[in-house]
Amino acid sequence: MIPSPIQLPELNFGGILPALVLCLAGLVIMIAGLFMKRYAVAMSTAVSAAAVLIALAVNHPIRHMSEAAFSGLIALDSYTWFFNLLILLATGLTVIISGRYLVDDDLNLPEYFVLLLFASAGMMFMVAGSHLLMIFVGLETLSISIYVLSGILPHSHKSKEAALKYLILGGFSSAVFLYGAALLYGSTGSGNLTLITKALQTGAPGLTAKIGMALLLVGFAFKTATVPFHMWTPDVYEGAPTPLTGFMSVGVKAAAFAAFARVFFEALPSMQITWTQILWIIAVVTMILGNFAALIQENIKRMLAYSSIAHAGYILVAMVAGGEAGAAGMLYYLLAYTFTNIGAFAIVAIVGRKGEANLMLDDYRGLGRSNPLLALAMSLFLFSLAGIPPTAGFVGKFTIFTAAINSGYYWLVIIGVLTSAVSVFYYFRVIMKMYMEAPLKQAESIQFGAGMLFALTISAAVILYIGIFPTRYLGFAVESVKPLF
Amino acid sequence: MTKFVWLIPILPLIGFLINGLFGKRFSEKAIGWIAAGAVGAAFVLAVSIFFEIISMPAASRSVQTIVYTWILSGDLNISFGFLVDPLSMIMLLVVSGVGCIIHIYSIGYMHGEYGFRRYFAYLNLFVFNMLILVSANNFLLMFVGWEGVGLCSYLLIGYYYEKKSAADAGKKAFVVNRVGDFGFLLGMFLIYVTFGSLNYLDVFPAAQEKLPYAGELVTGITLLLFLGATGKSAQIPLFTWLPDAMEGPTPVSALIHAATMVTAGVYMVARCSVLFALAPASMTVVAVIGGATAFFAATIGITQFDIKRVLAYSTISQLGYMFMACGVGAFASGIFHLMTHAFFKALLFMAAGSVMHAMSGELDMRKMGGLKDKLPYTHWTYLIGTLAIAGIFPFAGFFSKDEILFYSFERHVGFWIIGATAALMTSFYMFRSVYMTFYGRSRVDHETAHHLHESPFIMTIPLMILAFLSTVGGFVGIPVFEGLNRFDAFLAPVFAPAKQIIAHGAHHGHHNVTLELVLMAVSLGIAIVGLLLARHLYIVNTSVPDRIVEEYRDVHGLVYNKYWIDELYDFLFVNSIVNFSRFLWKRFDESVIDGAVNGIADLTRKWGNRISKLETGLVKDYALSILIGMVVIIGFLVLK
Amino acid sequence: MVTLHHYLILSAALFCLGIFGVMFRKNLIIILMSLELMLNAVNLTFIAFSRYLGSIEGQIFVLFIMVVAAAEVAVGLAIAVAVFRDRGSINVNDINLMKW
Amino acid sequence: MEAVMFYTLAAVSLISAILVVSLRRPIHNVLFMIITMIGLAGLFILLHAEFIAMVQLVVYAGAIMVLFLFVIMLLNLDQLPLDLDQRSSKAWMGIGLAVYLLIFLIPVAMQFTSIATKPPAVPAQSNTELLAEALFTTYLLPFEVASVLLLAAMIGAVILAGKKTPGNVPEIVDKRRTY
Amino acid sequence: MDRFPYLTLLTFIPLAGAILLMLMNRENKIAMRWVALLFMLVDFALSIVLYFNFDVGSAAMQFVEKRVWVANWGISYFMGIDGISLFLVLLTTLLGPIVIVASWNDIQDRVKEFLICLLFLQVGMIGVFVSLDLFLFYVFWEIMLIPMYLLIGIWGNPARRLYAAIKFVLYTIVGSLLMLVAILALYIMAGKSTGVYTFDLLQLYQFHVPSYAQFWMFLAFFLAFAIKVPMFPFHTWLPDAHTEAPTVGSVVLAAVLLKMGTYGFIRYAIPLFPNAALELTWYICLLAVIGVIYGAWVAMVQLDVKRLVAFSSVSHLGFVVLGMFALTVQGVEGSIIQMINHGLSTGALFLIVGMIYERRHTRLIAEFGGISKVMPLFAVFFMIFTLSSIGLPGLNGFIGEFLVLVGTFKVFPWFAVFAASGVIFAAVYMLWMYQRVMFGELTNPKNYNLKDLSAREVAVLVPLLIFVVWIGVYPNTFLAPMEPSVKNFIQLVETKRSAISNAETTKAAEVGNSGSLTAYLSEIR
Repeated sequence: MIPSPIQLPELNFGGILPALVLCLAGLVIMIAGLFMKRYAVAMSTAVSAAAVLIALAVNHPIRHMSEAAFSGLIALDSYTWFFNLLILLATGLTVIISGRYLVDDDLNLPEYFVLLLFASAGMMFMVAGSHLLMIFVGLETLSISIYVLSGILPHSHKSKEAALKYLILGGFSSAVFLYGAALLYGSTGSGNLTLITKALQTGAPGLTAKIGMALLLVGFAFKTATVPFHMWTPDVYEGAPTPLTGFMSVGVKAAAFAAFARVFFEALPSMQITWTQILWIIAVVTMILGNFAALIQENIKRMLAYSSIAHAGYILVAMVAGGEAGAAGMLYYLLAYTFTNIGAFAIVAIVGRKGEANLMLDDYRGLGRSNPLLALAMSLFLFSLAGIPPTAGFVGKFTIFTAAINSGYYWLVIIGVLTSAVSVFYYFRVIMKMYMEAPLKQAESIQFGAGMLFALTISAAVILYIGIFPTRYLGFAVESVKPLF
Repeated sequence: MTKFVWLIPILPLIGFLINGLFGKRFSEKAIGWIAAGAVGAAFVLAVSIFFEIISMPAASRSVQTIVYTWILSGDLNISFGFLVDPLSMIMLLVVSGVGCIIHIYSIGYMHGEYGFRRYFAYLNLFVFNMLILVSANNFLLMFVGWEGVGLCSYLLIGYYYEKKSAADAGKKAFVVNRVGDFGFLLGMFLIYVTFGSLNYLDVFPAAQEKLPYAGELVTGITLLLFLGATGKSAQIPLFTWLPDAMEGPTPVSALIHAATMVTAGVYMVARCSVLFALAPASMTVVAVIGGATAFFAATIGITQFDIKRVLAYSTISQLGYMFMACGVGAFASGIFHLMTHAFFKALLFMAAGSVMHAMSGELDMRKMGGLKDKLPYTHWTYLIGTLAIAGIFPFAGFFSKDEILFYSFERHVGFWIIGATAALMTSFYMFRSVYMTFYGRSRVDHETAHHLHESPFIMTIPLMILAFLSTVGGFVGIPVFEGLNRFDAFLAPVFAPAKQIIAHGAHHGHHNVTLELVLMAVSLGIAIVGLLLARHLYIVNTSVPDRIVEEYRDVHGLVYNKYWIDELYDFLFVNSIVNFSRFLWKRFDESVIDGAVNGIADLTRKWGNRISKLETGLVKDYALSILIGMVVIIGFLVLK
Repeated sequence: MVTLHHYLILSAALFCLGIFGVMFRKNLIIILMSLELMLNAVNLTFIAFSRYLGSIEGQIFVLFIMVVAAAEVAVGLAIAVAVFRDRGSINVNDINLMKW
Repeated sequence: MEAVMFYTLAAVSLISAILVVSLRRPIHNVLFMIITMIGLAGLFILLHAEFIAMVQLVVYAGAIMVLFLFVIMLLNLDQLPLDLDQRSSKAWMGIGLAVYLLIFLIPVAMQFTSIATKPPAVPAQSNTELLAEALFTTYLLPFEVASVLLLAAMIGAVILAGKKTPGNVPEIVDKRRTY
Repeated sequence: MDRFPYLTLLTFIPLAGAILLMLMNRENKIAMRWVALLFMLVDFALSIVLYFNFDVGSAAMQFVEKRVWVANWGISYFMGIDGISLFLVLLTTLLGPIVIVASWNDIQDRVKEFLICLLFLQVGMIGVFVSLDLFLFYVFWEIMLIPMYLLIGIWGNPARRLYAAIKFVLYTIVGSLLMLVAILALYIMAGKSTGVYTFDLLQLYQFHVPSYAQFWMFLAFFLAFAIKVPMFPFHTWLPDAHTEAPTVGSVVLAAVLLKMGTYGFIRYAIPLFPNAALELTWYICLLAVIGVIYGAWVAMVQLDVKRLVAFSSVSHLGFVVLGMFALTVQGVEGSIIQMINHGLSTGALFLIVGMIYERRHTRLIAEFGGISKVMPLFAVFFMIFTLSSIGLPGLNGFIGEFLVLVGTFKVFPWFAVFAASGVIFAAVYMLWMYQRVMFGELTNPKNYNLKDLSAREVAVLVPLLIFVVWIGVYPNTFLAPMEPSVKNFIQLVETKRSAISNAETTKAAEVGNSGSLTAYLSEIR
């Protein structure tokens, strides 16, 4: 018999243009990289940066779209737009920082950028995905690239080790994730979020669906590095090249949270009570554990790793709070956190210098004298992380706690503020090192390129600006979470 | 004229400011005369106002002048104002007059001292505060003066601040006074809460209807106020500071610790006569305390050898007299004695100062004797002073003291006995000091002996003036014969209400002339006995005192060491509080509270350490933790 | 009569065996294999469901899982090689430079 | 008939899976892994997923496992000492948990005894066609993205395995000071 | 809002200065000092202008500026002052130039950062006093923390500065974070019940929090403020912070930062949660009284002048809190006056200690003795400020203490009695310290040739001296403007309290025991 001709569904490439641009740029770099030896990194930096700019441009129209493209596999809406924006900003900054970083360490690795771009493309598919399959594929694209990237430093044992650990655990968790997807698929008959919602609307959700949900939750919790699925974080963050660590701590987290929120708010509202209970506990444990463990860290990358775990905890508070307020809080927090943390890691990269030689807190002694500018910027980022006004970090925490109290989670908030009081200790400890302690070795002023300076300035400026005039960006956040409800 | 009363205190203040701010480049003379002039001017003004007052009808001899509203908060309205009435008038005269004289004396006495300017600045400041104290029209302003004089006495006692004893004495004076002020303050609060005002003219007239006779409230108020008085006037239990206060320059002792400041308490009690009259219990307390102080101070006075300390204790005991007078309701007599005492005690102190001056700072009477020829003026003036204080007719002390004794007899014979005994001792130890200092054979060592010299006129003339006053001062208030007692009559309008309340409260016998005459004779006799006794022991056979001391070693020791009151207080209050505070600081503040705080911090860090030790670096453990989390969640869902 | 739950139980068992492997072995290669085993278990679940739901979606899932599995294995083995070069061992318990 | 097939295949794959995780020599593990795969492929066929079964054989049993073998040979890991983690209490704990997980998952499976015991009729179209159609219409996008994924993996493999790291191992410093 | 934006300028002029300084060359110390001084002076001048345009008669907020800030949450940029905050603002601006001059020679290291910190601190402090929006308030409240932390940590004395700095920060931040929770809770609660979500203080005044909720919220606020004040059990950060901080650090800390807490009580804690406040009044007053005596006693046995003054602060602020919670006109006015007094005299004392520290580099009392021989002028100033701090009548301290005590006596006689005993101990420890430092023989050879005060130092002290005397002699200048606001404040508290407790007739039982206040207040009016 003659097979009936396949007719393609109408494909809205406009919606995935940002991702496409990045992939394309990736290919260009890959090919060009083969022929270029000397300026490969510079070239790749330039191309990637350009790609990011273009992607930002083509991302804009998505804000006002509201459709399920590619036969309902991805959703093009303001939510997608917001996270694309976030991811692109993170990628852009990371690209700039990485360029300098690779040059300093004279690593001639155009592939680094290729993978970086692929990773962020993957993220975009992940956040846009409105089908478990799509989310999974995006997730894996992202993960595979990151596994490789974290192991990319040729001369570093730690880098390899990081890659190894990340890969094993990542594989483990994605297996779990898939099992959850399977169960959910089994109990609802589809992997499409909207269909899942429909299927679950009728009657109480069955055990299978719940278990499926739980396993998905584990999968996401792993990617967002929340306790007890966080164990990989400090090691991988420490081992991976610093700019990438920054990228992981914001980009991957953001993407994971985006998908997390989309799946749970959009597809599983019928089980909200259940997963709220679980997340409540996870949030508490995460906030406490992250902050406490960060207290005693001597390696700044590890410290920031634990702090990022803690921050994941705060974002979970937002998810627990739920509702538009909570989701919006999460988005705003992620926005603030992106700039803050990338900035912080940029400085870690600068101070780390060749071969990441200076990662200990004691290497920051006397920075206030030798490099006042760096110290100032670092303090700003740390204040933002600690949530001290008038920085974006403060507004972020403020939104989240407001949302939580609005939903009546007083204890969660109290634990939150107390743990962030703890966090003040270790953030201020760095400031103490920078300004109040004499340097151990001869402190020379560190040279860092215009690119770094640019990245730092941008981050700092944004932190202050959206910290003092948050209205507009809160507006964005609120507007962007509309599609979820 | 009365509306310029505010100038009286202000003039010394101006003097203080001039000397204090610009005095650096002035000569000693200039400084001295500016200071003295300021006070003198005040005195002149006071006198002129006095004449204006007495020209008024007796009823309306109370003029209030309000300069400005000082504190205005809610219903609390306290003005910076003055009240001129017979009582404050007398105080003004005494303070400014005696003050002026002592200023002049000081010019000579302090000649060449380090910090001459500082001295006069303080002295002016003191006079300012004292005048404020006596002329204020409300309790709070009086309190200002009250604390002010306390401050000045602190500063002047500690004038030789490099001497530790002096500095200590100053602090002691201030702190003990503060204890008294604490009572005064609380008394004020009670008054304010009851009357809604602190102004005399609002409080006293309203007292009778606002406060029930012998009620708890009024008793409380008066006792608290009296606590303040005991502090300022060195009565039991707060008298310990006055003897130490002798560390200050002698004129200071004369002015502050004899003539004026220490009498502030008496003034205050007299001022509140109405309130006290309403609280018989308090009256009794005042009388008893006064009598007791008079007695005990006298006993101590007997044993002392430091001439100034003898005078100090006599001051305390005289103050006791005054309080006893107030306590038995003879406020006028109290004030009368206050005035006369101001004269002769200032005189005595300054004479003693002159002796000191001559003896190049020597104070121990055992190292004196036979000075009468070397220091004629000093000798005579001192002798007059002694006669006055001993109460020999016709010197000032005689009248005032006998009036007090008479009234106390009327109140209760016990008071009279105490008073009389005290009088005996007073005349004894005063003459003892006279004999030991001026008579008998000289016990002066040589080098002091050969530049032994009479003081300059600038010092002796003030002595003479005061001697004159203590001679004739008594005649303004001749008791016994009604009408002759001008002083009483002048003060009558002030104390009338109190008198009437007392009369109305306890029955009060009519004025018994014969009794009074008898008592006079008796006390005169007592005084003479004291004189003779002293003469016998310190001129005729001088060995006796030592033998007595031998006999009653322990008794003498007890008395000589002022009954170990100081040591007792140190043990009871000072040390215990200091030790307890140290305990609080080290054990509580640093161990308990800070311990808790740091403990929490350490605990947090410890847990941080523990938690991060979970991060073993073994990938399998990480997988395990994921598994645990997973199983727990699923178990939770399945088993729920 | 074989029904869905037989397959599910089987896949669950396989999945747990995979976990067993991850927990019980120290050899990186074998741990990777165990991961593969877990993925296969998932595949079985998907296929079974797609059969009993009569929807093709499950099989699509499986296809992609296989792709991903392949990719992961490739990268994983590459890492294994690299690590072996570094340390001369692929015993995951030897690989704990970073801890605490 | 079907039951027989099922139980045999299930037994085969299960037993060989057990051997995979418990045997000591990597070579054996790989071989038994392959057998597991084959068993699963059989089950897939039982479930009318012929195409998947084929892919399972070709990709998994073929390519991937060969890759494993290749690496094992390359690093000649075959003479490794026994790498069972018996001595670690944590390992046993993990196993216990795995068992618990199984115990928890069984009731989940049991949910489906009641519903859908009877599978729907096998559709007329061949499994492969359906799959192909779905893959090229509905699931086009992930299909494309998968290519990116594979590309990334490829590059990664090249970078990681390809680049030689110098022999001199920088000594490992662990600066640690309690504040 | 078309009026001249006094408060905005007042608040942000120092910020402008800081920014200008950032652009300056760090080598050029003198110039930077002059710039900082200039900006501080301008700020002070502006505040004087403000004072003269202040309408004494009215209880309303004045110089109000209100603009929408974060519309989404009803956060507004809302500033205004009344009689209560007026003088605190003036005090702050007065101290601005003084600290700059005081630190002229003291600080030589990293002058640029130092001045910037001071200016930032100024911004934060003024901001706290003038903001009428809870969010804005909180922002300023937290901002202050950082410059102070740096001041202590960088320029403090090497021994324990790090410890002191972090202790200061953590102590404060724990309190203020819990306060944040309470603020949010209040915001949500008010929003839910009224439908208007706002942080506008004046609107929240109108909202009646149910008393069960009040209790917890008040506790949170109380903790934050009590730590800042600091009240008795929460005071241990103070001695460390004071002792380790550089001179001007302690000056600002004592003079202004501590007032944040007490001001917070008046402006926020009490009026927002009157019922809870009045239920707890007794306990709080107890703590205050304990603080008064405890501070005095512990101060008495200190060996380090600065520590002594620090503990004396604990004692003085006990008075402030006591008067405030007495909720009588005299009490509240007294406590406000006392805040200013404490700012002036304790600030001055820290300056004085600093001056002698500059000369001798020690603060141990034992090291000194007989100083007044070599430094007579210094002795005079020291004496005057000592006296003002022990509340000698005629100087500022007395007015404050007297009013507080009178005000308290009406409500809690016994507390007043015990607090009054603190007056005695104040005399003891201050005079004892003065005596040990200034009097006695000049034994320690290091002290033989100390320089007396320089013109600069006199210039630093004289302004404070003027106010010390002024308040003492003519307090009405300060009492009159605050009277309406204070009355208004008490009115508000009382009416609101009764309104709520009436509304909650069921809860009448619990609220009853604090109902007796009505009697006291009626007695006052």
